[in-house]
Amino acid sequence: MLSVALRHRQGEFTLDVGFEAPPGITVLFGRSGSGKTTIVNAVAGLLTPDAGRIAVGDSVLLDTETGLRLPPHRRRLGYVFQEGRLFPHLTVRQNLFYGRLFAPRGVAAEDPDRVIEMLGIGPLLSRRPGLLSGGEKQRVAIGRALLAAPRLILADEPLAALDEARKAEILPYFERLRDEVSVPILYVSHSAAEVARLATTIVALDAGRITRQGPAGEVLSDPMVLPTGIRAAGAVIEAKVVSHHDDGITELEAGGVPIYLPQVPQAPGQVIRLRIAAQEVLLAREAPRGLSALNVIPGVIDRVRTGDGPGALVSLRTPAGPVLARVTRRSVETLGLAEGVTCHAIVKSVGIAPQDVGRARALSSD
Amino acid sequence: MLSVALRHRQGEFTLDVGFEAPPGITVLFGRSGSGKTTIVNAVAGLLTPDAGRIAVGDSVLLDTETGLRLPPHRRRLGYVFQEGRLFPHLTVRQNLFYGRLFAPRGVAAEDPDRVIEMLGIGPLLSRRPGLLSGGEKQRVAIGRALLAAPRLILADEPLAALDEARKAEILPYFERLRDEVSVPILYVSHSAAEVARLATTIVALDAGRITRQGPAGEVLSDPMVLPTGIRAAGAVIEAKVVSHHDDGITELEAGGVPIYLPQVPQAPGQVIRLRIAAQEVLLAREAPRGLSALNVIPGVIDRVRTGDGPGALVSLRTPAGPVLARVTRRSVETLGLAEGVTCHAIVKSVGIAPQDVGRARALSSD
Amino acid sequence: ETVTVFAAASLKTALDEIAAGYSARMGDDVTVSFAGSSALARQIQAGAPADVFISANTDWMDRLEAEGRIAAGTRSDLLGNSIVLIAHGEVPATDDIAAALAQGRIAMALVEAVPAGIYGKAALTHMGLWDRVQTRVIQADNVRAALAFVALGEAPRGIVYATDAAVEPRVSVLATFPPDSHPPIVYPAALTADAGPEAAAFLDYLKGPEARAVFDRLGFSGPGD
Amino acid sequence: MAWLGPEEWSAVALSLRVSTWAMLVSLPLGVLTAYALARWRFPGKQLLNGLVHLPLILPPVVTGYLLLLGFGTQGPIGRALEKIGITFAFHWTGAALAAGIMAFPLMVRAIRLSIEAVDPRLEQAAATLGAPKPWVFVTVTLPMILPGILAGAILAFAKAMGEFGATITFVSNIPGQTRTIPSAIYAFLQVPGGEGPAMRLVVVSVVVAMAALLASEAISTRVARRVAGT
Amino acid sequence: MAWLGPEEWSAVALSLRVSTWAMLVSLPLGVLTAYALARWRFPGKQLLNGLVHLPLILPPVVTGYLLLLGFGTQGPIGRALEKIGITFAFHWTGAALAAGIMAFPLMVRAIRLSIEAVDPRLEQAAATLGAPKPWVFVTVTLPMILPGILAGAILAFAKAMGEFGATITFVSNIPGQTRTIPSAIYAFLQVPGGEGPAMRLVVVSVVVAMAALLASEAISTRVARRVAGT
Ligand SMILES: Nc1ncnc2c1ncn2[C@@H]1O[C@H](COP(=O)(O)OP(=O)(O)OP(=O)(O)O)[C@@H](O)[C@H]1O
Ligand SMILES: Nc1ncnc2c1ncn2[C@@H]1O[C@H](COP(=O)(O)OP(=O)(O)OP(=O)(O)O)[C@@H](O)[C@H]1O
Ligand code: MOO
Ligand SMILES: [Mg+2]
Ligand SMILES: [Mg+2]
Repeated sequence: MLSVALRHRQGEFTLDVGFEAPPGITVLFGRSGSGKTTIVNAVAGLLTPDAGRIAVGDSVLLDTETGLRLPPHRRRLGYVFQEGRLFPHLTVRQNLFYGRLFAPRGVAAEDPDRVIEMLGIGPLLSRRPGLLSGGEKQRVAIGRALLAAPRLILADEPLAALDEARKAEILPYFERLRDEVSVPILYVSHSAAEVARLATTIVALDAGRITRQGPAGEVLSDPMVLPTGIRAAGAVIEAKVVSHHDDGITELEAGGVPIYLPQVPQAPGQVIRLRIAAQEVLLAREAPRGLSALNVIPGVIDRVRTGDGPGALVSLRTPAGPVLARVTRRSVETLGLAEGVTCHAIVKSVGIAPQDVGRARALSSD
Repeated sequence: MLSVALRHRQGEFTLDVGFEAPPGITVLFGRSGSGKTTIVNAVAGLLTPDAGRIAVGDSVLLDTETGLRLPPHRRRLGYVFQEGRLFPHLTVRQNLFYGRLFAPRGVAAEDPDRVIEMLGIGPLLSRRPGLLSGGEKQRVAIGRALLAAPRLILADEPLAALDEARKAEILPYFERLRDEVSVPILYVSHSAAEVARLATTIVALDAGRITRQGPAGEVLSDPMVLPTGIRAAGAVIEAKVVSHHDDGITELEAGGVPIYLPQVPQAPGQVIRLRIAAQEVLLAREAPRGLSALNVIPGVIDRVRTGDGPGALVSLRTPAGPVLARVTRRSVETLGLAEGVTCHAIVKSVGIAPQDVGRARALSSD
Repeated sequence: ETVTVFAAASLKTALDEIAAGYSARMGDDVTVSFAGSSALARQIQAGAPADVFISANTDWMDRLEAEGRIAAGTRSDLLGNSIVLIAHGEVPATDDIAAALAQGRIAMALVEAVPAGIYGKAALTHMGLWDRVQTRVIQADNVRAALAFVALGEAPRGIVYATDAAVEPRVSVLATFPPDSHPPIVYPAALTADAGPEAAAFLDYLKGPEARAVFDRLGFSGPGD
Repeated sequence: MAWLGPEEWSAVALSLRVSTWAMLVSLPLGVLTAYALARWRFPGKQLLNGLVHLPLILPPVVTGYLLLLGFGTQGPIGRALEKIGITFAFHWTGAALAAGIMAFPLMVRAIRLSIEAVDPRLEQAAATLGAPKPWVFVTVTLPMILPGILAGAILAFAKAMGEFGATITFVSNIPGQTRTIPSAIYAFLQVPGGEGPAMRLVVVSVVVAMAALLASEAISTRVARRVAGT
Repeated sequence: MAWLGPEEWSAVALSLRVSTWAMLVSLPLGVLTAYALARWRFPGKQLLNGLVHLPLILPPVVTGYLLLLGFGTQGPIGRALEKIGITFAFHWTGAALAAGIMAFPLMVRAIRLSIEAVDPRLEQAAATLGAPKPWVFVTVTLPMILPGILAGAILAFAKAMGEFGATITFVSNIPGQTRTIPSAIYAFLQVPGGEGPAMRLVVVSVVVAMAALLASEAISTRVARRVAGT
């Protein structure tokens, strides 16, 4: 459990935050310049804030009142930087084991073989970082942080420098980290998809202040928490794998509602989380027939929000969980969508982007 | 008109291409390592190919048979590099006017005021590149290339280093370039959205060879031209603006079919091009009712392609033009989708991503 | 009307004073370039604009004469000097040079290359002492530097010109080497092959009484003494 | 500084002149050599590199001697230059030549490093904008390596202020003409009681060279920031 | 090389020993100084910077004289060191000291530049992985600046091979003990006809120093490639 309380001024910018990060992945979410890196650097000890207190469990890392300030190398945190920052003169293996040299004896560290296997970097061990692809670099950086036996992992937009394909390649490793490794993670992102897929807890920042914090499910389904624009809106639901069909479709079940997805890797019985982007959802008053969409989720409208634009955001309560739909104001009128109205959310199975299909645990553990 | 014929080996890689780039934007499209940068560098003169001929209109830039090889500075091409490559020691103004110093007298160059206005960089003129944002840098780089009075503009993934928001900010400038400036453009990209929005002509590359080339409308609507993965599939249609409604919806018309979009900036009567991503399209046998989707386009199935996966790609002929839909194999069976079957393509208005709404001219000019 | 003189560096004090006197008397300017005799001789070989050359050493003058670089018949031995054994600090004079050199470092100029060192080595060899003291000799690149070693106490003994010892208060003269123990110490002077007429006047002045008085005061002997 | 006599002042003035010229004249050649070593490939490149470093390796007396052999009035180069009216022998210009040559390796090293730090892709960009090679150099490379040039120049100046062995061997020690501060110090050290004036000259020399060095550090930082485009 | 006499061989052997030790011993101090100048902020930094450059600016004779005053048997430092069994005066170690000090500014400049080129964010990364400062230096900074250290060291070696003025003034010219190649060359050049043997030594000296320089360029390139992580 990480607890952070900070006040810091740099130039025009003032940071004033306080939050707690329970086990799992806590995502710091907010637009550019909102102070995310500043917080992470303060936790890592690379920056000394004007005032504040930072503690991991019982160990206090910083307390400006008592004048305590552990230097970075005594904080035992694994920092995964945006640009990797691998040591170019060392091989991948040497990079990975770098932190081990300094880890206190007797501290239970991750098993290197397991970490290497988990990150799929076995074949790279004797290579040098200069010739790795961006995605490989970041996987090594994650491994390096993990093997330093950290009490906490910090990751500052670890995927931002990667293209879409690389992002998709790395995201599952963070999920495995969250699900298989007991170390809590403080993760900076401004991608809604990343947040939805990874976060256990969300801390939303704006201009140096926290605008909302709480468990991921709650925060994400609140259509007002959209620091990066309305197009990112979406809801997260949990579903259990029921069976894999022969035609490559996996059947899942969420609150009794069947959900069909193109094949997912999880075995029947496992629970996964899905992000359904609001703009992928169509609404129909009657159950539609003869449509190529496989998923139809019945629900009751909770709230309809309209603004100045032509769009409207409709929240539904469904047996599967909250679902958001982004429609036009014209449709709201034509279909008579209003609070309490029963209707059907139609989601094409392929409308659930693969990077939005994550492995669950985070939500269920709140 | 640029004509290129090249053969070149570097290491394991062999390039062997020949193509012509008519006026407008010719996009070199292909996965990483397919040889796009190699071609552009050969055109720019930064690399001398083993054999080949390159000409812009009547002027031959390179002809290995006659031994002719103009040095880069005598080719009069404007190269927009991925990383901008602005001169850090010069102000934005000095960067912009750098090429002018060397442009031959009497050559009709763009009007600087117009270029500066078009790119929206007036307020930056006296600043230095070091403090510009990534998007601003690229706009200046475009202006710098333009003001050198080039016969041809080369752009090698000019948006790749930018995040989504920045990309969206720059794309319109390339459209204006295509539509308002008479210089032909050779543009490298591996983003399907960029290609759909910008290309007049497409040259698709794979492993050093051209797999398909032709006018953008044709190439993009061929579901087999998907060098970057099936998820990028989509069709491009042209539509004329009919009117702007009060509730923020713009009505368009394509081949007699009404299309509704959230407000677009074009005036009634103008023609714009829309990319409809295949995965945003639902198919229904009967015209649906009571649905929040505003756009329903009737059509006839042209072809259904299935592979090993759970998905299928359906091509429709519609009065509005070709439309692609990505559905599941299961839906193909359930709905009985097959060649010659009549059905309806359902597109949520918001399903047309704003970066896929472009200004037309390219398609109509082929 | 400028006379350019190339002179061994050890003559600086004397020549600065004499040149000033000459200029005051005769109106002609005298410019003196002080450096090691070897450097100066090579420069004259290479066509340096020197009118007068005063060497600390007959070898280099011989060499220039043989090459026809000096005006025939103008060479003469201008000055003489003697070499002395010196000690750091106040030490009474002694007759027993061997005993005085029994131990400790002995500072000298380069014994194969620099005149003062060559004379010193010759004298020690003549007295049968060289083999015994050889390993304790520290050699400086010029005689002034050897003097400095003794003055600073880095070497308890040293062999330098009498003229150097006379003006350094931190050393005392233990003994003077007998003139027959080494080749005669002379400073030959001559006009160079392309010297102007004023140069002859200055060379004459150097041999005249006013200059002689300065040389005597600084401890130089006459050429024949 | 009333405590410096006219002879000493003359040495100080001469040293400043000699060092300034040594620095200014060798600068273009230094930049060219550094550029060739950093960017070009040609046969004999390592030879050129060795040659440039020679004055650093040789005892200064030897350098001076070689200069005397080559550039003296009897030397082949000296005679050729004499014909077109250029004299180095026993002239302050010769002192500048000696100082310049001794300082050359330091200058070239500093400039070479700064050239190697320039991104060649910026030079390519300039070429695509129509700039011929010489213009690319003048408008892009040169401004970007200014801090390195400055550092190299000042280092050369400082080194020139201290050069002695090659100078006295090549052009002798003629007051007002070739008696620079170090030569004057040498002459003073030959004289009993000359340590006083010698040390005064040392102080002047150190103050001048230090001031130049510190100024160059300060300017370099500022120019570097400007060149970084911020 | 049968054409070198035993005396000359002894000078060559001594010069190699002196230059090697000068280089090796000054290296740690050079790295430390360069690091301090590149990375630390402290009062008197510019003073230290000036001090380091002093041997470049001063005539070598003056440096030698100052060394004699400080490190001679009568000098305060010399006397203190004598007590703990370290002698510089008139000993080959003194020649190494003189050569090391004369070469120090060159070494420090080369290393400093390479340190300034190291991305401090890599050092931060090492700290977050638990490495205390000295370890960060040894495991990250040091390997990355190896090319610069190598260049600085070889440059210092070459310079040490050519050092004359400060050496002879400080430790004189004792055959087998302090008579380095340049001292021997100087002695030869003092006598008529000595040019021949002098030039033979010049050739040896140049060959050795050039070989070192060229080797360092080659190794630097290779190490630089390795350090770049490719
Ligand atoms: N060294 C500094 N001096 C002054 N202001 C700074 C400094 N570093 C950052 N800032 C400012 O502090 C604010 C917060 O910066 P921070 O890097 O924490 O933002 P961020 O949320 O990480 O942004 P991004 O998403 O772009 O990484 C910004 O306004 C930034 O300009
Ligand atoms: N200098 C070189 N030497 C040897 N091979 C090279 C060189 N430069 C590029 N290649 C190879 O040539 C091929 C084509 O490279 P090119 O840069 O043209 O690809 P690209 O299509 O621009 O890729 P990307 O989308 O990643 O920019 C690649 O296989 C690359 O590895
Ligand atoms: O002054 Mo000297 O040069 O003793 O020989
Ligand atoms: Mg940040
Ligand atoms: Mg490329």
